Amino acid sequence: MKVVLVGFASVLMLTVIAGLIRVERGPNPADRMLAAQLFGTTGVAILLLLAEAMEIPALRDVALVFALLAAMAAVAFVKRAWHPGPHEKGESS
Amino acid sequence: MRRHTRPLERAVVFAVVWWVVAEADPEGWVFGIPFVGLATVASLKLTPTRSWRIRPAGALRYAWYFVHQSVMGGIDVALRAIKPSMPIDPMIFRYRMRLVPEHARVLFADTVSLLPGTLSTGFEGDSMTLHVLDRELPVEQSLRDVERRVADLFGLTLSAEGGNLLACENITGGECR
Amino acid sequence: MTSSGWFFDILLVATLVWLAVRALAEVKLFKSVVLFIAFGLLVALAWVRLSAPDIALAEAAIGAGITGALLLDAAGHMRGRAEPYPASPDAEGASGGDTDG
Amino acid sequence: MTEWISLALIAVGAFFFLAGSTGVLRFPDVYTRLHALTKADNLGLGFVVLGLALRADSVVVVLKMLLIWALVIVAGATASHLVAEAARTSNVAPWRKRS
Repeated sequence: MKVVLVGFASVLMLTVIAGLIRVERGPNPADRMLAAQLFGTTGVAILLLLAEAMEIPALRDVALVFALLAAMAAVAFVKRAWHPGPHEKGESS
Repeated sequence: MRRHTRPLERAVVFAVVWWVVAEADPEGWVFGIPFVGLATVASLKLTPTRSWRIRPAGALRYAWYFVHQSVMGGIDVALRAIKPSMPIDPMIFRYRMRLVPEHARVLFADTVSLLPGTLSTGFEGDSMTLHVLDRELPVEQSLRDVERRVADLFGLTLSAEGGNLLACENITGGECR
Repeated sequence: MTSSGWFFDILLVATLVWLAVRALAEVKLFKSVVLFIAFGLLVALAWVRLSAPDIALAEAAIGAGITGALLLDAAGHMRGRAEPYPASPDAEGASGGDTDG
Repeated sequence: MTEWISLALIAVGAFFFLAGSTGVLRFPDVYTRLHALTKADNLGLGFVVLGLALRADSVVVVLKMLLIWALVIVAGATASHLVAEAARTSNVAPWRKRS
């Protein structure tokens, strides 16, 4: 049954890779950033599955760090990286 | 409104969190006790007073409502995403909030983002702007419901004004009707 | 356990190599930083698969988290100071919202 | 029996993650993508946590996974609010259906 859990982790890994396509395409910095957020949530799920499958409880601590990380990256992005200047507004559709 | 610090209450909360994080390992307290102390000091420095309290019965009602609504929200958006026709018809709205305290507004905005088809996109004075996935959704009714539940959770009374929803032409607000 | 996770491991390693190349080769600074954060998270997962949860924790917190936040900050400061690169042949064309280094 | 219910719950969770990623790829602008991301992925994680809770050894492990889930929900909702606000204040135009 542990094999099935790793199988589900692989499915989640595939959704993460799909999210990378959004990082590539953008077109807006916010689009890329939300894909990084996607890795946070999906990464937590992958880690919880692996903690059970690999029988390493400490992986749940790593999941805890992943959970905080997405929020930290989003705050750093909004507060630090995204100063909207007058010359860069709007999104090409 | 009564403001209180209650250091002991905070320390107990942090201790419980540590107990959970350490998975009840007794050896964990070697690190746990100093860090519960540090966390308490840090929280007293960062938010010296707090003027809100949570009503247990209201919290239970809120939690039930929240779980129910976020399940509906997840199913709704998942179906819209995978249907080949992708049935979305987005619209910007502005909602005049009846909740006044800031902590209640933050919880309100976070809850709204997990409800079916609504996403909070910021505050403007007493109003919240939101992005709605489908303009046919009963947005006003659900927003009023959430406000009532949040008020119930914190034991607040809703202000008589507001509670109305305006459809906006533009993302930055502008003309809303 | 190590034998049954081969599919997961292959996915992980392939994505890691691809991300490493993309993060280094990308011209747009901001995009490169996001790719770097994603890379850090996947490196943490790789440490997990090597049964090293403590290193995974450090990698996620320091490698992806703090370094990522610092790089985002740096990318924000870089914006507008340096002259933008000559327009690269880019499928996105005039997507005005992006932060070209 | 518990085993199968647990696997079914995790499968439902994986479905929501798939739907969330599909939304992030298919939806036309950053706001609609945020809808997909915050709602579908949080629910997916909820189902995965429920499924794993059924096979956990102790109550405290269940509590810890619920704590992580709660943290992800709060962090995710707040982050999506911040990103949406940043996009809105810099006039990233929302996608409109052509009528």
